[in-house]
Amino acid sequence: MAEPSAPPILEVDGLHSGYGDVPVLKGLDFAVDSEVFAILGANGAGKTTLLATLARLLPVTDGSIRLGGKDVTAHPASETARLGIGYVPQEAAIFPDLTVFENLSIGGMIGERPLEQGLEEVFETFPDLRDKVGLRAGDLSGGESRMVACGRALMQDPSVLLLDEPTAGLSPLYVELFFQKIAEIHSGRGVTIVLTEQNATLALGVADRVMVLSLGLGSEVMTAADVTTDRLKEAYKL
Amino acid sequence: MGDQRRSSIRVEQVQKSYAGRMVVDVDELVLGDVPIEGLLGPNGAGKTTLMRMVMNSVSPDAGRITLNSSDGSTTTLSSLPTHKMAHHGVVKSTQVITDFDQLTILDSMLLAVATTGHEFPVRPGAERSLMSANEDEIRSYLERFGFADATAIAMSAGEKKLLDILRCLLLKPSILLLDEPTAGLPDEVTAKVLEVIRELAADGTSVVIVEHDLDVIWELCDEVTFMAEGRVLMKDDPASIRANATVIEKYLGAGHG
Amino acid sequence: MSLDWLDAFLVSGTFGVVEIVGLGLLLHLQVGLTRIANFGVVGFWGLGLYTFGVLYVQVDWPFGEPWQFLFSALAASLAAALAGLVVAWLIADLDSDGALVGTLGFSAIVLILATTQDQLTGGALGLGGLGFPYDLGTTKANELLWLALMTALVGLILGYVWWVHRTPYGRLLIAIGSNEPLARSMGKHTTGAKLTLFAITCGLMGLLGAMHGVMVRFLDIGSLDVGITLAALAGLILGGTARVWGAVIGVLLTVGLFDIVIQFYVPLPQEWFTQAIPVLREAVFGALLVVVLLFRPQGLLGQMRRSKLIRAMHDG
Amino acid sequence: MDRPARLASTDEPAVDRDVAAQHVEGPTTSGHHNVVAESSGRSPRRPGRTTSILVAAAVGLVVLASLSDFVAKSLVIGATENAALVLAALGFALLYRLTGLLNVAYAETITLGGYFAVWLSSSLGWGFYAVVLPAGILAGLLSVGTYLAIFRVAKRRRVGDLEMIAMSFGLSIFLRHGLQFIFGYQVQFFDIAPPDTISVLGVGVPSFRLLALASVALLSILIYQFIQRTRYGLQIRALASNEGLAQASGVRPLTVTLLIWFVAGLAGGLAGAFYGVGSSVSPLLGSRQLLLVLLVVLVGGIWDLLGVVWVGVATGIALTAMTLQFGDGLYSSLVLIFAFLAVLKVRGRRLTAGTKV
Repeated sequence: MAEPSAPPILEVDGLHSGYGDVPVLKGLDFAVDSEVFAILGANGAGKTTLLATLARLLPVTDGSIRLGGKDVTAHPASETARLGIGYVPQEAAIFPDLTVFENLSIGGMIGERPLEQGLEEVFETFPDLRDKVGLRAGDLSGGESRMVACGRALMQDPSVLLLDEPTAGLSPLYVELFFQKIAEIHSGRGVTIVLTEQNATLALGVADRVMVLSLGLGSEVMTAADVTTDRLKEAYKL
Repeated sequence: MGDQRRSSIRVEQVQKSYAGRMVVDVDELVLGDVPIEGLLGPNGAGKTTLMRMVMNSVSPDAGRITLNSSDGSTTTLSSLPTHKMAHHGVVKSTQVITDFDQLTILDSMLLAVATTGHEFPVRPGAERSLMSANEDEIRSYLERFGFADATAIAMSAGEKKLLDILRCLLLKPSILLLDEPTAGLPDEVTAKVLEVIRELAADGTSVVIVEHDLDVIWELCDEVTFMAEGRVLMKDDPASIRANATVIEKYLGAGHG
Repeated sequence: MSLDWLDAFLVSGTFGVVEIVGLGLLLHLQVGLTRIANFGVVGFWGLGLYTFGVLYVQVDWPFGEPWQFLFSALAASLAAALAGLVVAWLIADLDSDGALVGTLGFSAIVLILATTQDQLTGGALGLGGLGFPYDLGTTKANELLWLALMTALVGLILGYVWWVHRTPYGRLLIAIGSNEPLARSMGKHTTGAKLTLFAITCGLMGLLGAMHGVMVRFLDIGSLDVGITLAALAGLILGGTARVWGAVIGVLLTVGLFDIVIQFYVPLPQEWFTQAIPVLREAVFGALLVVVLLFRPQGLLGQMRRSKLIRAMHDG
Repeated sequence: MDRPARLASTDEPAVDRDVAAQHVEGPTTSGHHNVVAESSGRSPRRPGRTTSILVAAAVGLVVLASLSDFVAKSLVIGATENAALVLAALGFALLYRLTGLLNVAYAETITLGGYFAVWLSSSLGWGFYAVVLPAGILAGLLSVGTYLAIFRVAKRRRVGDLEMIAMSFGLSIFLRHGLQFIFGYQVQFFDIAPPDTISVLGVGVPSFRLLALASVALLSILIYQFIQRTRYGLQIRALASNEGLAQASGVRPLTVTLLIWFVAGLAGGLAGAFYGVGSSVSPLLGSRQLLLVLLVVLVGGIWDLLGVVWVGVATGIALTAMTLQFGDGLYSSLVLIFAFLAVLKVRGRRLTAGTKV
């Protein structure tokens, strides 16, 4: 945990956002420190909207987003990426027409770190990618393309990694592998991780704290250890 | 539940896959045999794809979707062009909030009630007869939904959504498919919409509703079909669905039963 | 009757303005209401012009005027209507880019056919022998009457457009223009409506072309260049694509200003008229399109005014 | 060609993510098989395969050419006379792919490329090959200028698709007639020595046409390589493929967009210079070619950038073959327009669905 005086790594205040004039997020407040922070919620709760807004791809209609104390509410996505936000959307997370190497290179274009070093680190985390660099990313399997998407974000050397449903649609073995990798990325590199997940059990296995979203409003943030089935059922309206 | 015969949609052995992934795999499902039926399921359950296949905007890889009308006739839906769906009484609200940006609220409503004959390029007096034939109904809906000025163009997301539902009602559906009818609406408007849906169902229309606000599902539906991973897992009354261990597991993940 | 006071060029200039107003009005139905990008107006107009001219001159008609004119003009309109139907079918499912290429391609086809089929059309040399279906004694009188007839025809087109705005058919066209999938989901046969619209409006464009042929009495492939399309489009967009009077006001301010006011009332060196003025005219129209769309895309008259229309219809 | 798929589609409200995010696994027990299937099931397409097929086809054509005079003539004349078409289409396609704008004013970029070359050549007294590149660069800068002055402003003001096309149409005509003021009404010719004729496959070709063909081929390859191999080319493709994801990866859209307009203008300008040296430079130089460029891009773009190149080459050869056959170039254009329109009707980009019903 950071020192008491240091600002949280990511801080969200009264966040409102949506598509056009359709409001989706209706006032969210939370702060994330160096941890794995999971956002839970059923279909349509606004999880994807929240991450896209944090990545600055959707306009903020009200409220603010601060990254390490710096207000990034008005920054475009290309600038927040340079300030250390890595974003892996759930859909369209790779450039399908580009090769795996090119996908990773796109992420490696910002920052001072040499490309080779970044690639080496990505291959350390995802060894499967090493012999697939020449392939067209669109031809990869679901699990592999998810690895490419993650790898591309890691190439940016981010301080915060936003993962939107990182394991949706993957087979159970991949799911396990992915959560293991997520834990590794957090503990090994000190990257703060914010992920959304529909499946509460999976998320609780890796997260330090969780928040349940329902119809654009957030529940109180719960420490993973305190979460009970009843509290979850209530937040999910089940 | 009404005793009169209702129109229903029968889905048999319907399969659809995208890029090798099976998205919908339904053996048999009858939609609309109760007044209000809810379609529920977590992400990726295939609800939207199923609805689109019913409307024939997505074609299934295999299987049959048929409409059993209340008058006893049967129609294969997958051979109908989109614009003929409404002629057979199958109407669906739009999932994305959208509207005609040049048409006023009244225009939109008149468009819904106009029949093909009215829209022939040369027919004098069509507008007048169209208006006088439908004036009462249009006025009552306008009042009920709180549209103060029918000659304005719908502006806010809420207005557009309301108007969309209004258009669906004016098309006099025998089966109405609603995709998130209350998303983005203020509470008091939601209440009005639900009230109208109930009335419509009581009058003999079958309503099938996909909704993310589970409170609405529990409160409104006579029966709920629960889908996950493209399959229909169960069809039961809301209370049983709500208490079912599989449903909880699918929503929260294994271990939270 | 002596018409010596009247400048012959003023009559033909006014005829041109009235003609472009007619084309602009028809384009308004296509672009303004239904939002189908027709960049090949000259193709439909030109097909009408050439069909009329070729039939009128090359066919040995067994009957005299005005039947010779009426039959040829009817055939020209039908040919243009049929072409409109085919082009509309071609682009019905395509987006604006497809519509651009389809209509542009069609106008190129008309130009190529007019050039290559020279035993019929006279090709690059042109074809004479067209004339008025009546004779009042002097050319000037004949032209003046033809101008009056053209004005009456364009008046009828204006009336038709005005009427379309006030019918369920017009509402359907507007609905297609602003959200075709939604209209389709409401049980509207949108493709059918688009085909009908194109057949009617393109047929009328062909009729205007036939009228033009009588006035100029000569087929010239130079008239098949982009000028007609540009003039109709620039006028319509300046006036306002969504309004009935948009084409009228816009064309008067563009073509009217250039072809009548400047040509007649501004003292310019004579040698400018052959080269500089036509070039300047096109350049200004082009620039006008850019400036108007950038700063006032709805045109001088502004947005479509359904609310007032509706109120007038139903409260009164 | 698809418009860049917008990430987290800004213009669509929050929708159920059912379609793409499908959970497809069967019962848990089959999980292991799925992993195996995922990693080895699909064999990815080999990029080299298409190229080798095309090379084989080219070799076959050359063999055929040595046997048939007609084929030889079609190939040689088609390739040399319509080489610039490929260059023009490549630039246009690049712009279309990234910005989604069907820029009618591209015709005038081509024309201006021709005029810049004539102007530089006559005012500086340089030879044609010395002025080609500067002329292309000037055309590229002009292209960037029109983006900054007009299309960027229009995009920010949310001008609609149809209006965008009408604007580029207006700009095209403004430039075309503006050119007539600046450069006069006369057709201009390059001052080049009467060419020697070289025999290729038994067909006599003026030497400068062969040089032009070589230069166009080289430039097309260079531009293609720039897009495929360089860092900026990568950013261009990333932005074209998925604008949102590219931005979230740190790609700065303005820089890259300017680059695209420049490269597209460069290609157009070069094409114009080569068109010009092949015949003459006139205000209608570009607009005469525009329809063909549009059709090649729209039809070739159904596949990808390489598709544009191949459709361009094939169009050039088909045009010549038919001209030789019919004895009139206009008929071949007619046949081509019909053929392309038919392809568009069948495979063209559909109307964007404003509503998912």
